[in-house]
This record gives sequence, C-alpha cells and structure tokens, in this order.
Amino acid sequence: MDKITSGDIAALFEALHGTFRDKRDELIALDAKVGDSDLGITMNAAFEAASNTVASLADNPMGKQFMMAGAAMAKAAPSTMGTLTATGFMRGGKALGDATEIGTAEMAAFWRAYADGIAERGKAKLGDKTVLDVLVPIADSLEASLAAGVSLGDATGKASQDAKAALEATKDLVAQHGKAAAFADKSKGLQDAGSTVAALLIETVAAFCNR
Amino acid sequence: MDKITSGDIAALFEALHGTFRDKRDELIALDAKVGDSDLGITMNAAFEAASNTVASLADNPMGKQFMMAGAAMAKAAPSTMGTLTATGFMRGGKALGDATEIGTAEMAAFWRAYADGIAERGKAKLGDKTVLDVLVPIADSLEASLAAGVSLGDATGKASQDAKAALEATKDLVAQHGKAAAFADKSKGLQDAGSTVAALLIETVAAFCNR
Amino acid sequence: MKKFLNDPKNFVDEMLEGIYLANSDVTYVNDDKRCYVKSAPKPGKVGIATGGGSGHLPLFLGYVGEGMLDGAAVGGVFQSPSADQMLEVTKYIDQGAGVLYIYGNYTGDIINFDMATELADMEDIKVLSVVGNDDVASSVVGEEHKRRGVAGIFFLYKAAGAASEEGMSLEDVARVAEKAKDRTRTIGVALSSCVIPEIGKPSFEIGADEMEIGMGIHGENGISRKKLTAADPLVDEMMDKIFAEQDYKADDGVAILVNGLGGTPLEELYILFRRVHQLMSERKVNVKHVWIGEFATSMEMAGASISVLHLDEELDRLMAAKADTPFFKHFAK
Amino acid sequence: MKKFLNDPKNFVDEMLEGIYLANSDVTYVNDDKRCYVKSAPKPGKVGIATGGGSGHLPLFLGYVGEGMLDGAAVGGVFQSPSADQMLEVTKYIDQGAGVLYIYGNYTGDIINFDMATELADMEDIKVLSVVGNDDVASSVVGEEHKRRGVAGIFFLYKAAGAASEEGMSLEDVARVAEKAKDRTRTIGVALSSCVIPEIGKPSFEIGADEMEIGMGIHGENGISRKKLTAADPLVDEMMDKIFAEQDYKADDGVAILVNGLGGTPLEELYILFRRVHQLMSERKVNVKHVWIGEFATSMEMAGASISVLHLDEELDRLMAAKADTPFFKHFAK
Ligand SMILES: Nc1ncnc2c1ncn2[C@@H]1O[C@H](COP(=O)(O)OP(=O)(O)O)[C@@H](O)[C@H]1O
Ligand SMILES: Nc1ncnc2c1ncn2[C@@H]1O[C@H](COP(=O)(O)OP(=O)(O)O)[C@@H](O)[C@H]1O
Ligand SMILES: [Mg+2]
Ligand SMILES: [Mg+2]
Ligand SMILES: [Mg+2]
Ligand SMILES: [Mg+2]
Repeated sequence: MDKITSGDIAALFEALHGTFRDKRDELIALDAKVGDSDLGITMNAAFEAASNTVASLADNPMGKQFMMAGAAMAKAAPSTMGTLTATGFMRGGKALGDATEIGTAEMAAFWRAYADGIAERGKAKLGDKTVLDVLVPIADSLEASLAAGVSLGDATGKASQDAKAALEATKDLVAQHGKAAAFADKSKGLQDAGSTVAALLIETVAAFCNR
Repeated sequence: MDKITSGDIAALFEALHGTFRDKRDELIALDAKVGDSDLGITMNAAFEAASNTVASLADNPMGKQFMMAGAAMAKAAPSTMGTLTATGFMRGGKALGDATEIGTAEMAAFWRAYADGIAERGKAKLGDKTVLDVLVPIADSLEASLAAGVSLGDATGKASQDAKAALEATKDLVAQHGKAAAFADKSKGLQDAGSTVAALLIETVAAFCNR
Repeated sequence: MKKFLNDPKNFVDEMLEGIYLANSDVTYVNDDKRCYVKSAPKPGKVGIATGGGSGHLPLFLGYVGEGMLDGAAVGGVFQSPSADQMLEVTKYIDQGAGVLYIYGNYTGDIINFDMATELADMEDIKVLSVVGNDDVASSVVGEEHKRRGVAGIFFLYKAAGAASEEGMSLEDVARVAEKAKDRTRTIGVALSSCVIPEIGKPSFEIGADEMEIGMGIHGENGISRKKLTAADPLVDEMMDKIFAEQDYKADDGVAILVNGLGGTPLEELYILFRRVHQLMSERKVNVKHVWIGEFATSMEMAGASISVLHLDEELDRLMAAKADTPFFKHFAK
Repeated sequence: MKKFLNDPKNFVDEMLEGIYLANSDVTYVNDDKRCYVKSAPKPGKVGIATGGGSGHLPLFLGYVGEGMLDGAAVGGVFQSPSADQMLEVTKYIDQGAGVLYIYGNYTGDIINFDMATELADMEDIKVLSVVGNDDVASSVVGEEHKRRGVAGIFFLYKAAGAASEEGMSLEDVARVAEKAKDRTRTIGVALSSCVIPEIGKPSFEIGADEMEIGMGIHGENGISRKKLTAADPLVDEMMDKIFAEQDYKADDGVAILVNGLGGTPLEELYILFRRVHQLMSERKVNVKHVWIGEFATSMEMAGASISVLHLDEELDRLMAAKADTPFFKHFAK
C-alpha cells in the first residue's frame, strides 16, 4: 500500500489499539522497573479511546481524524505518555492540513510535527532518555526516505528499523525526566519505556502500510 | 517447713516471681489461643513489682506485706488477672490480720479470702471457666486439711494436687467471661488461662513450704 | 515487626511524650503520663473520663478536649489502665459536679473502673458509669450486656460531651450517654492482624484472601471467616446485622461512623460508606451526620467498622455541637 | 490484593461518590465527578486549584474547603487528571480574580497543568502556577527543580488558602505559596509497598526488615535501603537531611507535619514527632504549629514523612488561620 486514505484511518487505529492491547502487560512490566507500572494501562486506554473516536469519523478530513484521536487520548489517558502521545497526534494531524491521502511526504511531515509537539510540551532534550530519542530518528528517517523518493511502505519499514536501533541506543542513556529520573542509575542499561511506545507505533504503522 | 514467718515473705515472692518469669512464654501462648496473649507479660510484671515491693518490708506485719504486694500488682499489671490477683493478695493479706506466722489455719484463711475477693470483684460464678474454678478448690482443700490437722507442707502439697485436678477439669467448661467468652466454643477443650495462674501460684507456695 | 519505635517497653510512654509535646491543651497529673487530662477543666461542668488500652488511637485519649471528654486513663497496648490511674484522673477533673465514666465492655476495664469507683467514693466524688457495648457481632440480642465496646463509643463521647458542655447534671449526662449507647450498633470486618510491640509477632493469622466479619479490635473471634468479597455485598451483609437490631423507619435520622482499623486506606472507607448510604436511602432513612476516617483502630490492622446511631431530636442536636480536641475537630453545624 | 472495593475500574469514581454523599460542602462540575469543587465559591476571592492522582487521600481533594482550596481535578490512582478536567475546575472556581494552580512536581501533572493553563488563557482566565518540590531525597541542593512534591504541599495549600481568604491578589497569593514552597522541606521513609487496584499486586518489593529512606509516594527510589533501625536514630538521620538545607536559627519558628503514608499507626507517628521535637529544642527552634496524622498517603503503604516549614511572620499568621474542609479542620488560634 502506497497511500493511506481517509477510509483507512479507522483500521489503522484499530491496528494501533491491537498493538497496545497485546503489549499491555509488557509495557506495565517495563514501566515497573523505573516507573509506576501504568504505561501499559494508559497506552491501551489511549488507543482504545482513539480507536472508538475515529470509528465514526471516516467522512472527516484525515488531519481532523488524527486531531480528534489525540483529543480523545488526552481525556482518556492523561499520564505523561498519554498526554504527550495525544499532543503528538494533535500536532501531527494539524500538519496534515487538508491532505486527502498520506504518502511518504505526509508521513514525514506528520512525524516531524509529532516530535516537535512533544519536544515543546515535554521540554526534554535529545539524549535525556525520553520518547524524543526515538521520535526524532523516526522523523529524520522518513525525511531521508522522502528525499530519496522511497515509497510509503518502504519508508515506514525503514523508519521502524531505525526506531528499533534508536530504542536500543536508549539503553545507554540516563533518565533525566519523569519517574525514571528518580532511578537515574538504575535506568542505565534499560530501554526507555516511552521510546518503546514510539517504536511500537511506527512498527504498527509500517506493518499497516505493508499489509 | 511448717510455718512461714514474716522474714520469709521476700523469698516467697522471689520464688513466685521466678515461676512467672519462667512461665512467661507458656502463659502468652495459652492466652493467645482464646485471649490476647498478655497473660505471661502481666503476671511476670505483677510479681516482679510485688517482689520488689516486699523486698524492703520484712519489718512489717505479714498481712500488710501481702496487701502492699497486692497494691503494687494493681498498679503494675492492671489486666483482668493482674487486678484480680492484686485483689486476691490484698484480701488474703487482710484476712491474715495481725498473724505473725502462717500455718495451715492462716493459709486456709488466706486462700478463702483470696477466692472470695475475686468472686466479688469479677462477678463470675463457679463453672464459668475462670480462675475461681481453681481458687475455690484450693480454699476447700486447705480447709479440709486444717480440719484433719495436716501440716502446712502437706496441706499446701495436697492443695496443689487438687488445684491441678481442678485445672484439668476447666477443660470441659465453656468460657463466660473476658476475652475467652468471644471464643466460647473454641475455649472448650482448652484449660483456662487464669486457672493455670492459680495452679502455678499454689504449686510454688507448696514447693516453698516443702523446701 | 516493622514499626517505628525504640524499646518496645517505652512504646506507650514515648507516644504520650509526643502527644504532650504536640498539644498544650492536654497534660497529665500525678506525675504519671498515663493520667491524661484537659489542661484547663471547665469549672462547674460534669467531668467525663474514659480509659482503656493503648493501640487504638485516636481512641481513647484522643477524645479529651472541648465538647468531648475531660480525662483518660491510658493503659499499655491493649491493656487496661490501673484503678489508681483512673482515680487520679477522676480527682483532677471533678469540678464538684461529679464524674461520668464511659468505657468499653471488657472485663479488665470493668474490674478496674469498678475499683476506681469505690476509691472515688472514698474521696466523696460521685461517679456514674456507662459501658459501651455496641458490637453486634459479639453476642446475640437479649445478651447485649456481653457485647464488646468498639468504635461506636465515639457517639457516646460526642453525646455526653456536648450534654456536659450544655451544663447538664451528672444524671442527665449519664442518661444521654445511656441513650446513645442503647441506640448505637457497630459491626466490623478485619483483613489483617496487628503486632503488639512487646510481643513482636501478629496476634492472629488470617489467610491472604480471607476476611473475618465481626472480629473484635483486639482480634477477638467474629461471626464468620471467609473469602473477601466485593465491597457492596460485604456492606450488605454487615448492614443486615444492624438493620435486624433496631427499627429504622422512613424519615428517621441516623449518624454514621465508618471507621478504619488502621491499615485500610481512606479511599476504601468511602467506597464502603457509599453503599451504606445507598442502603439507608432505600429505607428513606436520613443520614444526618457522617464521620469517616480512623476513630478506633487496632494499630496497623486492615479492616473497617460501620457504626450507626439512631438519632432522636436530642442526640441530633448533640451530634451537631462543636468539638475541639487534639485528635478530633468538629465545627458546629 | 486485599481491599474493600468492587470493580477496580470503579475504585476512584465510587470513592468520589462516597465523598459527595458524605459532604454537601463539595460538589462536581461538567457532569464529571473528577472535577471536584467547593459547592459555594466565595465571590471575588482568588481561586486555588490543585490536582493529581488518586490514592493519596486526604491529598489532593481533601484540602478543598474554607481557608484552603477551591477545586481539585482528580486523576486515576497515581495518575494525573486531564487538562480538560483541570480547565473545567478552573472555569468554575474563577471569580474574576484569577486562579492559582498548586500541584506536585511530576511530569504528567506538569504537562497537563501547562496544557490547562493554555486552555484557560484562551478563556481569558489568568492562571499562575506554583509547583511543590519539597522532597529533599529526590535531588541534590541546586537541583531543587527536579525534586518531587510530597506531603509538604500541605503547607503551600494552607498558606495560599489563608492568604486568598484574607483577600490577597492572585500575585500575592502566588507569592505566599512560592515562599512557603521555598521554605518547606520533606523527607520520607517507607516500610512497605502498596497495591494499585487495577494492577492488583504490590508496586515494589521490600524486605520484611527493610526500610527505604527517601522513597517517593508512588514508590520512587529513595536515598538508601537498609535494615529498619530504632525510631530515634532514624529520625536523626532523616532530620540531618533537612537541617542541612536551611539555616534554622535559635528562636526561629517552624511548623511540623508528621505524615503517615497510610499503613502506619498514629501511635508511631507520635513517637517520631517526639524525636523531631527534641532535635528542634536542642537547636532552640520554636515548634509553633504541629500537624500529625495522614495528610498525603500512598494507600496502604506503611511509612511516614516529616515536613518542616521554616516560618516567617506572615507564614506563622497564615498557618494559624481557620480552615474547614471535609478532610481537614483547624480552629483558628
Ligand atoms: N519531559 C518529557 N518529555 C518527553 N518524554 C518524556 C518526558 N518525561 C517522560 N517522558 C517519557 O515518558 C515515559 C514514561 O511515560 P509514563 O509511564 O506515561 O509516565 P508517568 O507514568 O510517569 O506519567 C518515559 O519513558 C519517557 O520516554
Ligand atoms: N469475671 C471474671 N472473674 C474471674 N476471673 C475472670 C473473669 N474474667 C476472666 N477471668 C480470668 O481471667 C483470665 C484471663 O486473664 P487476662 O489474660 O488477664 O485477661 P485480659 O487479658 O482479657 O485482661 C481468664 O482465663 C479467667 O480465668
Ligand atoms: Mg508510568
Ligand atoms: Mg489476656
Ligand atoms: Mg493508619
Ligand atoms: Mg490508614
């Protein structure tokens, strides 16, 4: 599949919800190590709400669907990652503007806006061991693919690979923000929980684009 | 030894304290079954206080020494058995009047007053599975020995044997008073904790009289 | 044993030191920290004293203060104070109008308060007693005199304290306390045991998924031990015992006390109360006064109790009155 | 999990139902029980809102009432409420004089309160924020902005609430809260874990004889985990961290809050306070206000925290002022 169109969004969010429903316990366990064990619960709740919201929005512009999905997440899961993810989807959706389909260009624009929105809201820097450390590589990867004229399926596949590598690299970082900062030393060697969410997101998107 | 004299009282209370120090954990365990586990602590505290009090009272009339021992117990161990035992010693001491030595007659008078005092204070009836169910047999036994002209050593020895039998008989009773009443059914088959104290008391007295 | 303490022997006295350092409105007499009294007794007022074992904070001493009690004799953990201590408190708080003892129905306490009453009589202090026996789980109807006193004694303190503050006579204050006692019922449930500092291990065992309905605040046997159920059916079962005792009619008023035993979070007490209120509403009974929190604990025991006071006009007024103690504050309504 | 609850999903909402049924002085807006406000906001007064996760009762909503706060957005257990909920509370409590947010320094809360501030701005409501960060264990001196907010936020509420009641402007109320924040320090110690209802098992493990000094109220890492010591040396070690932070001079005044985390009996808190008072007395520091009890809990977690507010004349006056909320009552001194 080389384009995502308005009618696909509901299925995409269903797939995303599926991912976070499946990964619920894994994310709980991950967040338990240097956090408060809620990540699996909140991400599942966020994408359940988002999926329910977009289910009946197929007639709306794509950008609006993503923004409404974000707003629903903000209400359903107001944790750090819940609110940041909501912010990401709202900003990403806004960046889509009036686009009626998502190709590599729109996908790149979406993730750049997503990453920027989260950077602004969370005030973290690259290297602080946050979700940003995977989001920025995703946006970079997509922009590089766009420049190279790569198709959506391949571009998202590549972005997902790059995200995995970036996720792996978060193990070397020391947490500066959120609950994990209290466990700064203990956090070393562990992959960042929020970054894991970002990697799962792009992985699911890539799988969706390569169905 | 056929008489206890004023100078013996300190040693008697030392012996009593020794008994309850040794039996502390056993009484705790017994009281734990249908009570609050304090009996070993309170009896040890009561006799420690009594022993300390009489240590310097050798010049006083015997009756007064017992009464002061009782008053010290009341302050040191105001639990059910602590206060009842205090009452017993105060009444028993009072019954000794001006006696300068304790033979079988005085011993019988002491225990009768002891039992009556506790009956009055605790308002229990015979058969209610309380300390009374051993105290009354002790007093009865001593009075029978007195009538038969038995010496102090033998009379207390016999009273101690009778107390043991009476203690054994408490197993068949159902508790009507105190914390054990809450466990009425469970109390069946168990020997009464307070009655155990009474049996230990007379056993120690008998051993003291037969040194 | 996982407790903040120094030598377990000093548990009660160091706790009392902390209380006196924190509150200048209370003090002690006879050079004995366990003879706990209001710093400034109100002249002419009927004195009200209580007493009982430690380990139940804010019970018993926590209710000494304005609009409540005048003194409390403090025992060791789960131990009665001595008759001497009760007497010292009595002598200090008597303002010539006599003294009312309100305490729980436990043999050790009764024996000592009886002794104290005799001693006070020798000092020409008139003493009356009302013995709280609100725990419906501890004996059947008709045998109420055998029932334990638990958290519901709070209502007796509140009623008698406000009555005394109003200037009632000893006989009237006792009448009010007696009436509150007759109209108070409590049922509890325990989820875990507690550790007496000087003993150092749990007072009893209870399974990881078990509860005991009706268990006493020293771990005395309750009515039934079984698997913990959801909150609503549990409250239903507990309240059945209370509803069976008194005729709560439509438009009657009640005061409700939902009490935590120590280890149970406040959040859960509100979940229990929610159901209590639903049951009262179904019966059209007016819940006019509500207290939710820790009022009579068993140290760290997890569990809760529900107490209901069946109001009449007088009790309603007395419940609403102001109270101000170091442990209990109530603005007049 | 041994808790009084029905479906864990309904834990927070059923708790809130209980609270509303028990107290008519508080209500909710926007048809959302988690938007908790005073029933009758005082006209013209600066509004004060807080918010944060559930599971900390009486924190956060418990301080909504006279002389304290005007509203609280209520999150799930240990979860931030949403920016929308904060906005709804803000809109209701704003009396034209603006609204001050006082909340704890946690990323989730910050992100949502920041979002709410932007939303409020769009509604022309002026909002200022003060973020409590009193936990000395959570970061070193110089990095105070990284510190967690724990029980000491109580002092910020009390100071700002009284200031607002006095009629101060938004800027002044914020100044007072900021000052209280700068002068408040807390250190905690945990003895046991707690269970989030929807998770159903303990948040962390801790040995049967271990304590963790400095652990956060959600179980965040502290400074050191070791064998539980006696209370006095423990308090000494904890207070060393606080004394190292501010210059408490002879004749200075302090307010002390000894807070139970939920599972620790009140008796033990007084034993801790006793030692705190001794240490203050050694330094000739005046302990002018004392609160001991449960003020910021972690459900059933056993443990305690000690908070010290270094008073000045203004804070002294504000601490003494009357407060009357369903969960916190203080008669003016
Ligand atoms: N300031 C921040 N900016 C961006 N991401 C952050 C920030 N703080 C934390 N995170 C991310 O959030 C993740 C934790 O999310 P979550 O479990 O929702 O937090 P919490 O439970 O503390 O609210 C971290 O692993 C990290 O990736
Ligand atoms: N009313 C009573 N009269 C006489 N003895 C009693 C009475 N009630 C209880 N006892 C005795 O007290 C014993 C328990 O003593 P103790 O452990 O001191 O009680 P508690 O700890 O409940 O104060 C019982 O085994 C019984 O023998
Ligand atoms: Mg988390
Ligand atoms: Mg006992
Ligand atoms: Mg508690
Ligand atoms: Mg608690």
